[in-house]
Amino acid sequence: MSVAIVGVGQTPFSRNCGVSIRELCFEAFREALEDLNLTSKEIDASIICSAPEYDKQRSPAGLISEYLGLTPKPTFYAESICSSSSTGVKVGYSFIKSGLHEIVAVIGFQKMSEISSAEVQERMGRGADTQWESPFGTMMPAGYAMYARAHMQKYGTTEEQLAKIKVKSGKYALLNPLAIFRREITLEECLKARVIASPLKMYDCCANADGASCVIMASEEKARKTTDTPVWVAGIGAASDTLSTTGRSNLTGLTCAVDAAKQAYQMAHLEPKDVDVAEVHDCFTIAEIMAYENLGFCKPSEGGKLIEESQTYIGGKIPVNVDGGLLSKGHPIGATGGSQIRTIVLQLQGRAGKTQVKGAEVGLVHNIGGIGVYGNVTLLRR
Amino acid sequence: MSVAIVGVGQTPFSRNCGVSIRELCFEAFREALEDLNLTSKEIDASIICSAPEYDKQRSPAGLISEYLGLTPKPTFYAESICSSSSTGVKVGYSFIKSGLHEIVAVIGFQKMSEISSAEVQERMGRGADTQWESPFGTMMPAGYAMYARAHMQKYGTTEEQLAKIKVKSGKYALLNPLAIFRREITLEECLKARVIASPLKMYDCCANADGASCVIMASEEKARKTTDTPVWVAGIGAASDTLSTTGRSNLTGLTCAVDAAKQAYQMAHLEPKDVDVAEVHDCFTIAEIMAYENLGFCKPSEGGKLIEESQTYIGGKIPVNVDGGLLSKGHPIGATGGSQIRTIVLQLQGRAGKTQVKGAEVGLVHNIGGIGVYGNVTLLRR
Amino acid sequence: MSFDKFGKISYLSETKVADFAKYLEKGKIMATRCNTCGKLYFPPQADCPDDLSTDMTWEKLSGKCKLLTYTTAHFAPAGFQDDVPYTIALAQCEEGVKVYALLSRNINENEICIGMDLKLTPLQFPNGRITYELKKA
Amino acid sequence: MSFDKFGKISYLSETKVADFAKYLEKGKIMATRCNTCGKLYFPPQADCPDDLSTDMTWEKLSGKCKLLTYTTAHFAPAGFQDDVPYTIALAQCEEGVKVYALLSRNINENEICIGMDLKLTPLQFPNGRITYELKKA
Ligand SMILES: [Zn+2]
Ligand SMILES: [Zn+2]
Repeated sequence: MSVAIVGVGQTPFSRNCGVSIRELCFEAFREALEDLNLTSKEIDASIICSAPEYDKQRSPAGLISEYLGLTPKPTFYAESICSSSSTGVKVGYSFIKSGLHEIVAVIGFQKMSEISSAEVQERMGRGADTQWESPFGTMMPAGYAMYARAHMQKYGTTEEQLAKIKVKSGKYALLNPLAIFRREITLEECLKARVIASPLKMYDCCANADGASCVIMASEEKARKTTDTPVWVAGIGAASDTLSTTGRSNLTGLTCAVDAAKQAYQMAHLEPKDVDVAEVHDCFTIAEIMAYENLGFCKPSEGGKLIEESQTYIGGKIPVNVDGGLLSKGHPIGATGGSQIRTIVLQLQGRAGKTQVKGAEVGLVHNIGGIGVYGNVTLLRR
Repeated sequence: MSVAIVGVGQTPFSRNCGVSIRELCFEAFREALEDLNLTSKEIDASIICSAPEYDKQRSPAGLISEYLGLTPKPTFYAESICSSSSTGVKVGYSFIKSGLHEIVAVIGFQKMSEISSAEVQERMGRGADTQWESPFGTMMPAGYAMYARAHMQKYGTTEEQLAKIKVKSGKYALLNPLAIFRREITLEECLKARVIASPLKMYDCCANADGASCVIMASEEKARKTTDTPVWVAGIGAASDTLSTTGRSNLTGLTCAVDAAKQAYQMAHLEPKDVDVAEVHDCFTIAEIMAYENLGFCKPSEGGKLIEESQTYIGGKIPVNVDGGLLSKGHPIGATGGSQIRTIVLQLQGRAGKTQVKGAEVGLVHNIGGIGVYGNVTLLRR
Repeated sequence: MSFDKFGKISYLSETKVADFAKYLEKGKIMATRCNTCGKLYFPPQADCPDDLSTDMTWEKLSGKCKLLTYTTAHFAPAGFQDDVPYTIALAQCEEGVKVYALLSRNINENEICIGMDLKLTPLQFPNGRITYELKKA
Repeated sequence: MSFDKFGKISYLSETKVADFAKYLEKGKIMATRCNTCGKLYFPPQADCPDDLSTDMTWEKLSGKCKLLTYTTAHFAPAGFQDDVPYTIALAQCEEGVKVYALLSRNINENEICIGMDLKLTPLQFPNGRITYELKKA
């Protein structure tokens, strides 16, 4: 029995949504159910995905499932920080495949605007090992910056190559009405921006955001009754790496992504060259370059060259993040994975508008939690 | 293909464990693997279960899975407050049943001693609807007290009957070396204790605690290779009720438990009378009385009579919480469900010592998150 | 106007139904009604899950209600400790919706009985914050 | 002795390896070694996942290490804002374990290069708190 994604939804990602988390989720849920032959009463279970402590509501699963009219169906909260909603999709897949449920809603959200950026980084810092690493003033940009430094040292990757990731991002974000930043950015602007954590500068980093996403999954039988354009889950991979930086053996790539990709390709009987369009977790520019290598779009060391040669633009070898990616869309932690999946689903359904990759049949989503702690790769097929 | 529980572990539940959360989890994990033909390297995935904000560590899944040596296997964090580890067991079941994984570790923990009891209640209060109910000074005892008041009004349940739940709890806790409170309590002591939230008094309420639990689940094939005494997951049910009190239609029982029980009995092809021993979520005495009714151990209205007649002692109609229950063991939120499952697994394996229910073949675990928000019922079979 | 003046302690400042607080300051306790299916929501909400509609109208509650259940808290979460004892109640409004609020301090604990008539009433704290409470009818 | 004196800001006060802080005050940076399998752990841990043993011995590190990677933070999380810029580093100890710490402020940013020799050294803050840092060898 195959498992399908039948509906996807997303709110605009913004700096200050001005609404409550349940209202935010409702908006994504409503888009996901649009045009489906499905009412909310037919949804068997929901999985609510986010990272805690950015807003005051604890245990939001009950709150949100009530507001969406999903009570008395079971619900719970799933978290793997930035990849929470990909984790939700994996659990949704197994709920359906195991026969426990037939239709599952995976709802991701984050409202980060209630607290300052330094407070957000403090919470993110406490997502590191609070005993041995947080006391040193850890934060997300610093973690990825250490990978960037090692990648530059070992492979000769340049700050210009990093900046070119952001230039691509800006170009496509211009066409994404849901993105926070919808403007093209020049290479020069990127290179002249202030340093956040060397060698990463302002435009090498994604922005905190408010937003929600929703993915509706269904068994093959239910999917066929619900929509004419189901998108099939072809492969799912998930792996972890140590939370501690000291536990890492590889400083120039994310082994959790390598492991997850291997599993997903194997399950789907697909190879990197079969992927027509991909969404990768570009929380920082270096993350996208490592993703190229970790997913097999190029060899290790050649990520910088791949963007240099514009091979990840539409028309290139493998179009990546043609919705603008996290760098321009914004990164509302729990909602991000669902947004990536939505982009690929729309691509495979031929509904991606100006950024449509023609004839896309196979899409990939690469969603990472923390600084390479939780790796998730999902392969979808038309 | 059947899914089994092959190993269970639990730390002592205590007021102040004095160790870090990963060290606490290690202890439960170690007991769970004892006597199994299994190394930690063979575990395919882990699910880390707790409720956030009681300690400073965010995203503990990565931290704990690293400390237990489970990296690079996938891990994530699952939460449904007090029923988090039952939720973990449900996800573990579906991971295995779906074919994604063969052996899964479900680890529940909570360290509540770092903050005061009023701070704990503040966090629990923010597990209610923070917009419309938390601003009124909500807390867990108040929520269950409102059910108690309605139950007393409608069915004539008495404070003496509530107290008798705690008297039973004390009797069995005396025999449980892992319980916080290991002493018998008289009916009089219970009735004379100070009021927390009328009509609930001190001994009607369970205590916050530190503790961890671990459940190792396996596919049928792997289970047979791992242990001679697998315990089978016969039925799993999960349901929700509204987070808001205003959304509730039933004030004398938890409909999420009724719904979850119905699913579990149906899946297992079992009836209430088939259950030989049960663990129910007695976070408050009234909760155990409602559980009797909601699980079908007696008719609605007759919960008070069932304890009055001592039918839930060993030797009675259906022995319930013969490990002392949450009321005497303590309630380290994320660890509680796993502890309940451990008790039933030991019963079905004939390893329950002085509290062994002779010939127990079928056991039930009833684990509730929040004030009747998340209902989980698991049926296990020898 | 934001929602952060509502309640003794506020945990949420932004919501589509922030106007509720504005009405409350003017002495009105408002619910919302879905213009699509006619369902009444209290606490008010901006969205109707039954038909996924967001087309709602504000509607005043009469305030007439009956006590469904209650508890008197003698222990309180951080931030509320100075208020004990206080009585939390759930009441049924004549319009069919339920309300969760504190019982007025003017009601003696021995007067309280399930089924009693109550009046849902706006309440202003000395510090300017606003809420509602359940008074004797 | 508890662990809450460790680091500029402490998020954790209780651990089985709290003695680490006691040793650190005496100028010693200690790892733990599993008596069952011989594996060395730094940061120290009280339990060995490889064999589920809890039988560990404290062992002093020489402090000799080499820089693996680093970053200079010009923006900081709440609580660390007054310290910017600071350089976070990962280094490889000669015993094989890695250490995560700040580079000493005495090292100029333009002197830093991956592979350089460093010395892991205890550091006491003026307020009595303790940590370790990476100095030029
Ligand atoms: Zn409606
Ligand atoms: Zn060892």
